[in-house]
Parts: sequence; structure tokens; C-alpha cells
Amino acid sequence: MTPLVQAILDGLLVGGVYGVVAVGLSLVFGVLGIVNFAQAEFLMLGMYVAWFAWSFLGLDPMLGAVLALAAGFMLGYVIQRLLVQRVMSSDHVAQIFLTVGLLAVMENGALMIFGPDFRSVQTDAQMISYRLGPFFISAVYLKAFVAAVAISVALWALLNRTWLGRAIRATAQDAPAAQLFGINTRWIYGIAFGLGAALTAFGGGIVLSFAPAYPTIGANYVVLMFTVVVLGGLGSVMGALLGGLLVGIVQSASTLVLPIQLQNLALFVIFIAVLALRPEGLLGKAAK
Amino acid sequence: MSEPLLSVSDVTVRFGGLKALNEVAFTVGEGEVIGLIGPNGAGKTTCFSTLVGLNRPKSGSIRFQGQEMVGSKPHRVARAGMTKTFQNTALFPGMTLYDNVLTAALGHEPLAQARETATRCLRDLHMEEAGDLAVEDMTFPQRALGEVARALATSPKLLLLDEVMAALTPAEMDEVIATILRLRDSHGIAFVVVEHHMKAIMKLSERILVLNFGELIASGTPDEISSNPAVIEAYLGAGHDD
Amino acid sequence: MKRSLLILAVIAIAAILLGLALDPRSYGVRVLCLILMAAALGQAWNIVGGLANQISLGHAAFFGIGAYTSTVLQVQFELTPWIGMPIGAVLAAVAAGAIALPTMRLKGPYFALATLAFGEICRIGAQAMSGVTGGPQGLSVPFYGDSLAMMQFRQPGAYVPLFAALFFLVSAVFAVMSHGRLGYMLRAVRENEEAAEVTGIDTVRIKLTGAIISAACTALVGGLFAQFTFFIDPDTVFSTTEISIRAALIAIVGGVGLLWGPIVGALFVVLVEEFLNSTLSDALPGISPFLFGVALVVIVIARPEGLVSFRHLVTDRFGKKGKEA
Amino acid sequence: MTTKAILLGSALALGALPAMAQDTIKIGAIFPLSGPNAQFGNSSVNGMRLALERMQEETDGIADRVELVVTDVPAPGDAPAATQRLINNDGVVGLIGSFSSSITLAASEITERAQVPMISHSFADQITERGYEYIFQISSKGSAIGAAQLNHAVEIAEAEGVDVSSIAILYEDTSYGTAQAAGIRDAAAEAGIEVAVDQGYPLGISDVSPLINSVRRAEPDIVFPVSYLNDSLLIVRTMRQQGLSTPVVGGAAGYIIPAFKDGLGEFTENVFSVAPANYDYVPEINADYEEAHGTFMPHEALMYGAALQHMITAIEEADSTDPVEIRDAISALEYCDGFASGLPGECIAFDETGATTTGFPIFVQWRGDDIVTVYPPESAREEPIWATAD
Repeated sequence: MTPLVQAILDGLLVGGVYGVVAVGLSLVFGVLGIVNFAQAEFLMLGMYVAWFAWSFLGLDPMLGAVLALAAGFMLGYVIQRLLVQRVMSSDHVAQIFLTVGLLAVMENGALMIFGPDFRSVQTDAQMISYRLGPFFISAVYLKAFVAAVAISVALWALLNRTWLGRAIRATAQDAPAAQLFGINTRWIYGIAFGLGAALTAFGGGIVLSFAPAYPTIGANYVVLMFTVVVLGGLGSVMGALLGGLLVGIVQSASTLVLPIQLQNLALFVIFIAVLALRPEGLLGKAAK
Repeated sequence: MSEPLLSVSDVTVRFGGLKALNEVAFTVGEGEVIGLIGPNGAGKTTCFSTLVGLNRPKSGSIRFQGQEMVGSKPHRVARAGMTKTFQNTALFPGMTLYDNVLTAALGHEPLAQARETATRCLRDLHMEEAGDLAVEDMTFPQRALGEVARALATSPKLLLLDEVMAALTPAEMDEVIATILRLRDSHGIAFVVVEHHMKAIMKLSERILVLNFGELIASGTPDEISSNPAVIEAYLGAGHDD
Repeated sequence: MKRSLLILAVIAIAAILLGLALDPRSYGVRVLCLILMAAALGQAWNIVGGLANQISLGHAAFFGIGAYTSTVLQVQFELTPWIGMPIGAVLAAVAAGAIALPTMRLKGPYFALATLAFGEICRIGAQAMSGVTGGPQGLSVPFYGDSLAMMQFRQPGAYVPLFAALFFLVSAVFAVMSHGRLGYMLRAVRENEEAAEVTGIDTVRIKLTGAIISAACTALVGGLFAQFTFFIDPDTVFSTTEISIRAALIAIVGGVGLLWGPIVGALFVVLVEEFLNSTLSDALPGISPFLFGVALVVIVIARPEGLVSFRHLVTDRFGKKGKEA
Repeated sequence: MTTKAILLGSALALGALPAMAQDTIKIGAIFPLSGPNAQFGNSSVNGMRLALERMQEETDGIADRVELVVTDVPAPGDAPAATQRLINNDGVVGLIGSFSSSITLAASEITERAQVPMISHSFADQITERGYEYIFQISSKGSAIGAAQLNHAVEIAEAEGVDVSSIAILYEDTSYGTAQAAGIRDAAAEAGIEVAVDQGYPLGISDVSPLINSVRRAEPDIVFPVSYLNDSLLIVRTMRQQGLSTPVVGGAAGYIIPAFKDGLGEFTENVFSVAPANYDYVPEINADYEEAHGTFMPHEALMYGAALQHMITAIEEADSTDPVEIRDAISALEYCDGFASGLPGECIAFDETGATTTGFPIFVQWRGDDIVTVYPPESAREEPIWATAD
């Protein structure tokens, strides 16, 4: 019993991080209808921003994540207005391959600018864990989890309690109708893409607290991010967060019965099963 | 006396909590032309979709040529001889009209024969000229008739026409009516026709069915229907536009 | 259709002649092989991706199955790839059937993501089954020197006819399908599945057939790839980026759904890549994939329908010629 | 169709480029300079450039005519075309590379058929076990490194009076991790040591808690992780978090690069790792490297620098630019100068399969900002300290 509870605890904490990283992907899909293969590159970018903040300003990665949020937003907004906007009415294939091109540009752009070196931070929390009876709660993942929950609540408030949020949701549901109500949907697309990039970049800041930054780190997360958003329901914001928790728990708990090597195998089988049986995601529309 | 061509009994369709069709029952005989009318949202298109197998009814039975069709996939229903056109037209874009019709013929015969069928079907609707047009370049009336040609290519026994005359001029409408009757006579095809244009329906149909809020509220000859108080009530109550 | 097959044959023969004209050990001859291989791979993908518009991002699964089947049989039983490759094609077809059943109802991005996950499952599976596949360390094709019986040659020049033949085979399959019954039906399914069903097309069976043929062709390309590079490992032959996305990319850059699309796409992708690698590789790490990404972004924005544009060909070629052929 | 004609034409032109310039002698270097292994590829090339520079300064021989043609090969799939290009277009007389075993394996299939020699520092056993004549491996094989990782650790521990009866093996599941883990596993079986935990995990893992939980439950005497950087950091940190003081003996890669220190700070102190070579044999060369690149010289830089110098010397010995004669000279040469003096065994020489006859794995230990060779005794610069992480 203890190993199972411990596994669920571990999975829950890291799952919160997956959720934040993936929620941007889901937001972009929900509002723009685009599957962004370059989304994980904003995570990489966020990690670099947070690393520079740590290295030169001495900021904890959790604070650096806030800077990453801002940088991610700006870059995302610009990319949407300059590039993505041009394929908004194109076929899915054109959209997918625009983002694949962006992935190559961003990953290798980072290599050219930052070089291939691994950049990691050292924080006290990395070496600490709290004990709760027989259970360990890693401080660094706990902090990451709290930051993930905080940004999720902020996002939820933004989407549900502000005019901008309503405009974004209206655009997601029916762009032509939203336009009739005086919403500048092109601008909203830019904002939503920027917001998606910002959230993933913020997630990058969190990830930096336990993993080193390097130009191809995004590749480690891209498939995972897709799994998270599909489990939660592509396009569903709260679904992505819950999907993240679920992926974390599946990865962690599956190791009790399967070799760890196969933790992603278990995940992908569930992923296909969910797509086949419940394409709207495990959590469905209720979570939207 | 053998079974009618189509015999629908107690068909109920639900979308979520909403009843789209409620215990609908009617029959269609061989070579019969039947009108199906009702206010917007009465369930006419749902009725067609259910008959061809796109929706699965909650209960009831749909027997076509003596065979139960509930649970069959649409392509099986089509091969059995019942198909429909799409109200807002669903020709395959990115193909010419000819290829659309040809594709439908390919469902049941090899390429060489299918080519003949396709050419014949276009000729039947006087659309030989439009064969080379890409769907994107066709007018709405052309698309609606193209739908009929494509449906014809499946060699149906019963064809469900969903507002194919919506955008036609009166003269064109007369031509289509004549075509339908000719097809009935030459190929023995039965028709169920949904149309908002009352004159056309009256002219075409031997019998008319009236749907309102998913229920069949009347059925009879055109004369009977036009004097049926329940029908008038349904139309006036729903604020009819025609 | 006859005209298309004739042009394909001319291209294949021209490629073989070009191969004979070049130094058989040269880099140019290898690039020629890579172009033919890329075209065959893109064309195999085009069968489902183009005709049925199922944007698969998991074709590496079939490529890898093809590569591993013939190579494992060659390593373990000294079975020639002439037999091993068809066996690989059959296994890939079985795999395609298995994954098509749960995924074929999925649309657009959902289908893309499901197939992507399937490719990853196969990669992880090949890594874990180290008893058969050699695991992550990969598998070397046994060295036979020059042996037609074992489909192995010292010089890349000798592979040109094989790749040209494979290219012709897969392209001909595409051409025949595209102009034949199956092609019409696949296109109908692509454009409107409901309408296709209502006009009597068994959409499930059609999609399954398309997926199986596409997978089998992809597996053949994978098998020949293994014979050509002599070394395979799971990360290479089951690679999402290097195989799955690339296969789609080749077809899409050229013009998805079109016979000439993957050919133009392969020329473009391979030549740009090799040009960038050979001129800039030494300059600044990352510059060549960076510029490749830039080129992709520019193409998608400038010509979202591919280098060979789709629309005018529909009416100009398939429409009118379709009836006469 | 005109576009196609032009493109086809340029394909022709690629093949028809002039073979090679007269005076320079070109040596090809294929390394992952982009992609996930970019850091290792770049430092390898840095080492080779330094080795070439020093040789050009110190000797009046053929080194002055040598030009290094570097090409980026991020994945094995890119290796055949790049190798062929270097051989046929650039006219290289030999190749050096590549960091990752799978790239080396793919490239050496081409060099073998083209009969051009290649020297590698990749670990995989297969590299020199295919019966090939043109591939040379300057480091010990993965299985031997794995065995040394276990045996040396046990020897050091037992010399301190610590009994080792059970161990844990944690390895990333790509080629490098699996091969070396197999070496540890076999050596443990031979020594009669129980392998209490034997877990592969996906490279790029983001939480190693499940691994460490199983270690905690099994209570092994030593943990042997074979990992790159990200996973190395996670393993060491998570063990600290859970208060596990089991000694960790790293498996090279992530444990012996400067970034390991950047990620863990003081917690690297006294961490052991097996290593194919270490810079403390050649402090003077290391000083040059440090001046140029800001960190100590990682082992791959040292090894590949040595490989290049061996090849240049062999070209001089062969007095020929014919790759076949160069191959024979590489095979016959025992090279003990320059960078080679920094390798364990202090020389480079090969047996008939192309495997090293001089090299052997060593043990290093972190001391402050440096890693120091501590085992075997004849190679050690300092005494090993068997200290558990408190």
C-alpha cells in the first residue's frame, strides 16, 4: 500500500508540472484550432529565460518563471501575428507543418544563440524533502506543484472573470459570431497564442528547477504534452491540468507493475485507447 | 399481398434528452412518390438520416424490401437500394461532378460499367455539360441536381430527396418534377421528397406525410392534407414562410 | 493513367541512367538514392495521407517493421531480403490493420496524434525486445560484400536500380489506385465520409485497405533502407521526426494527394538538406537545420497547398483526363 | 518540370565536384554538433582542433598540411550520406568520430566499404566485433567499462573494509546505457554479487522518484547509474532528498563533465565515476583547453584529440595519402606522444580487430572543481576516498 500511495504522490506532484506545460498547447488548439508542434520550444525558451534570471539576477526559477511568462507571451504574440495568422484558414496539414518548421527554427536558433551547453540551477529545495509518516514529498516538486496550481487558478480567473477571457472563450466557440459582437478575433488569436506560449514558458521556468536547460529539451516533452492534452480533451484548459495529473500518476504508478523503461508505453496505449473510445478526452466537455 | 417497399414502424430518435422523432410510422410502396412536409425543425432531415442508417433509432423498425435496416451501416442500406441526397449538398469537393457520380456508381459495379452508369445518370438529369465542372465552380441548383445524379448512380429502389428544388426557378422546378416522374416510370424508383415549395409537392406527390415536432401528424392525398386543420395549425403556429 | 505510368517509367529509367553516368562510389550517386528513397517513402505515405487525407504521423512504425523484419531474418537465418522484405511488408500490413481499427474514425489532428503515439509504441517496443531486435544498440546487416542474392553491394551506385524500381513500384501503386476504384472511393471518404457511406461506399473497409497498402509499401522502403545503410537502430528507423514527419513532409511540400507531389517534394527536401549540410555544416552548429526550418515556414506560408498546387490540377488533369483514360 | 531539371542538374554537380586539392591532407570529423548530443560533439571537435593546433606548433611534419573537415551528424540516419560526402567530395583520407555509438556504427559501414580508415572513441562492443578492417576503437569496450565500474568499486570498497553483497543498476535505455549496464550485470554475476535493482529508464525522464523508491526498498550497498546529465542530476538529488547515503558510482557520460558540477555544486564532492580517460594526466594540455573554453577538458575532447594525432602520425609513417596504406599504418603504429600520453596506458595501439590494446577504464573522483584519477593504483594521481554521502 505504501509504495502505491508514494507513487501516486510522486505522480501528482510532477503531473502538476505536466499540466501547466501542456495547458498552453490545449489553449492554442481550443482557440485557434491549431496543433502546435513547436509548443515545447516555448518550454525550452522559458527555461533559458529563467536560467539567465537565476544566473545574473539570482532569482529563484519560480520567480524566473514569471519573467519567462512575459517573454513567452511576447514571442508567442509576434509569431502568431506574423506567421500563424497566415495559415489560419489553410488545411490542417499546412498548419501542422508550419509549426514543425517553427520547431526546427526555434530549436536550432537556440543552439546558435545559447550554444549546446547544459545549464542548470542549484537551489536548496533540490536537496530537501518533507517526510509525512512513511512518505517523502520532494520540496522541489512540491514548489513546482504549488506554482502550477497558482498559475492554473490565475488562468481560470482570467478566462472566466474578465472581459478578455470571455472574448477568448467566445472566439473559441464561434469566431464569426464573436466578430459580430465587436470582438477583434485576429487580435484575440494573437493574445491566445501568446497566452499559450506564456503558460508553457512559465512551465519551462518550473521545469528548470529540477532539469537542465539545453536547446533540444523540448523534444523530451513534446509527445508527453500531446498525451496530456488528449487525455484531458484537446482544447479544454482545465482538462489539460487534470490530464497532466493523470499522466504523472500513470507514469509513476505503472512502475510498480511494469519496468520503468515501459512507463511511456503504458501511457501511449492509454492515449490511443482514449482517442479511440472517448475522442473528447477522459474528462470531456464538462471540464471546459 | 407482398410487403411494401419500405415499412417504418414506431421509429423514435433521441438526441441527448431531445426527441427528434417520436414513434414515426409510414410505408412507401414500389414506385410511389411521397411528399414529406413540416415546419422547420420538424424532423424531416433527421427522418431521412435515420432511414439511411446515419442515425440509429432508439426504438422501432425500418424494413426495406422485407429486410430490417436498423443497425445496418449506411453503405449497406445504399446497396440494398435506399439512399438520400443532402440538404445543403454534400458533393465531394475537389472532384468534378462526373467523378462524384462515378464514385457512387463504383460502390456496386466495376470501373468500366460505372463509367457508363455515370454518363447515363448525368444524361437523365440533363447535366452532361456540367460533368467537367469542379464542385466549387457549380451553382447551387447545379449542386442540388448533382446530388440527385450521384444518388441515382447507386441504382436505388427508393430515393430520399432533401430539398433539391430549393433554389430553382418555377420553370426549372417543373423540369425536375418531370424528371422525377420519368425516372419513376422508366426505372421504377420510389421517391420520398422533402420540399418547402408547396406547389411542387402537391404536383409531385401521390401521398403526403406531415411531420411536426418529430411526430407524424397527418398523412393523405394532397387534397386531404391541404384541408387538414391539424396541418394548417402546425404551419400557422410555427409561422410558416411559404 | 497509362500516361502517368509511362512518365513514371521514364523518370525511373532516367534515374538509372543518371546513376550509371555518375561515379558509383560518389556522394552524388548516394544523393540520387536518397531522393528516390524519399520519393518512394513520400508516395507510400501519400496513399493514406493524400488520397484519404488521413494525416498519419506514425509511418515510422511500418518503416521500422520493414527494416527490422528483413534484417532480423537476414541476421538470424541468413534469409535474403528478396524474401525478407515482402515478409516485412506483410507484417507491416498486419500492424496497419491493428492500429487502423481503433483510429480510423478519428479526424484531422486526433488521427495524427494517435498514429504518432503508435509510432512511439513501436519504437519503445523494439528497444525493449532486445532478444530479437538487438535493443537500443541496433543491428548491423551482415557483411556479404557484393551479392545480388543478398541484395548487398559495396558501392552505392549499385543500389540506384533497386531504389528506382522501388520508387516506380510504389508510385505505380499510387497511380493505379488514384485512377482506379479505390482511389475514387478514398477521395470520396476524404471529402465527406457521411456522403460516401450514403452513396454505398464501405468507408471502414476502404480506409483499412488504403492503410494496409500504404503500410506495406512503407515497409518495403524500410527494408531497402536497411540494406542500403547496413545499420539500423530503433531511434533511427522508428523515428518520429526522421521518418514519420519526414514522410508526410515530402508529400506535403510537393503537393499532398498528387502523384507528382512526393517526387517534387523529395527533390526539394533532399537537395536542400544535402546542400545545406555540405556547405554550412562546418560554419555554425545548427545553421543548416535552422535554415531548413525557415524554408519550410516560407513554403507553407507562400504555398500552403504544396509546390505543385492542388486546385488547378484537379480540373486540368484528373477531371478531364479521368474520363478518357 | 523545369525546376526538377535544375534540381537534378545540381545533383549531378554535387557528384562531379573536384576530388581534392593537392597540398592539404583532409581528415573528416563527423560529430553530432546539433541535436541532443550537441554538447559532446562540440567538445570533441574542440579537443581535436586543439590537438591539431598543438601538433602544428610542436612538429614540422605533415600536421601543417592537415585540414580538419568537420560535419554535423546529429543522428545515425544522417551518417551514411555525410560519410560518403566527406570521402568522395572532400577527399578525406581518414575519419574521426563519432560521439554516439550508433552514429559510429552507421558511419563505419560506409568507411569499410569505401576502404577508408576511421578512429572512434564510441563504447559499443559491436564496433570492433563485426570483423571490419577499417574501424579502430581507442577506448575500452562498453562491457569492459561496465565491468570496471563494478569491479573497481568493489575493490576500493573492500580495501576500506566495506562488504559489497548487493547492488543497484540504473541505466538510461539508449545504446550507451544498455551496453554498459550489461557489463556491470555480467561482472556482478561473475563476482557473485546480487543485483537487487536492475532498471532501465527512458532518456529524458522527468522524475526519477520511482527509481529511487525501489532503491530505497532494496537497500543495495552501491548504486551504479549509467546516465547522461539530466538523469544524473535527478538521481543524485533525489537520493539526497530521501536521505539515502548509499554510495553512487557513476558510469562516465553525465558524471564526468563540467555541467555535473554546475548542477550539483558541493554535492559532487567525492562522487566516483568510471572514465575512459582523464585530463589530470596532461595538465598542460588541459590548461590550454581551459583557457580557450572555460572548463576543464572533458574526456571526449582528450580522446578525440589523441585519435586525430594518432591518425596524423600514421599518415606521416605511411608517407602516403592512400587510405589503405594509412589504415595499415594506423594499425601498426604505437603512438605515445601528445594527447595520447594523457590516456590510461599512455599510448594508443590496436589489435588486429581494431580494438585498443593499451587502453583500460580508470576511476575518477570529484574533488572540488576537478575530477582526479584515483584507480587503479598504478594510474592514480590521488588515493580514493570511500566516503558515503552523509
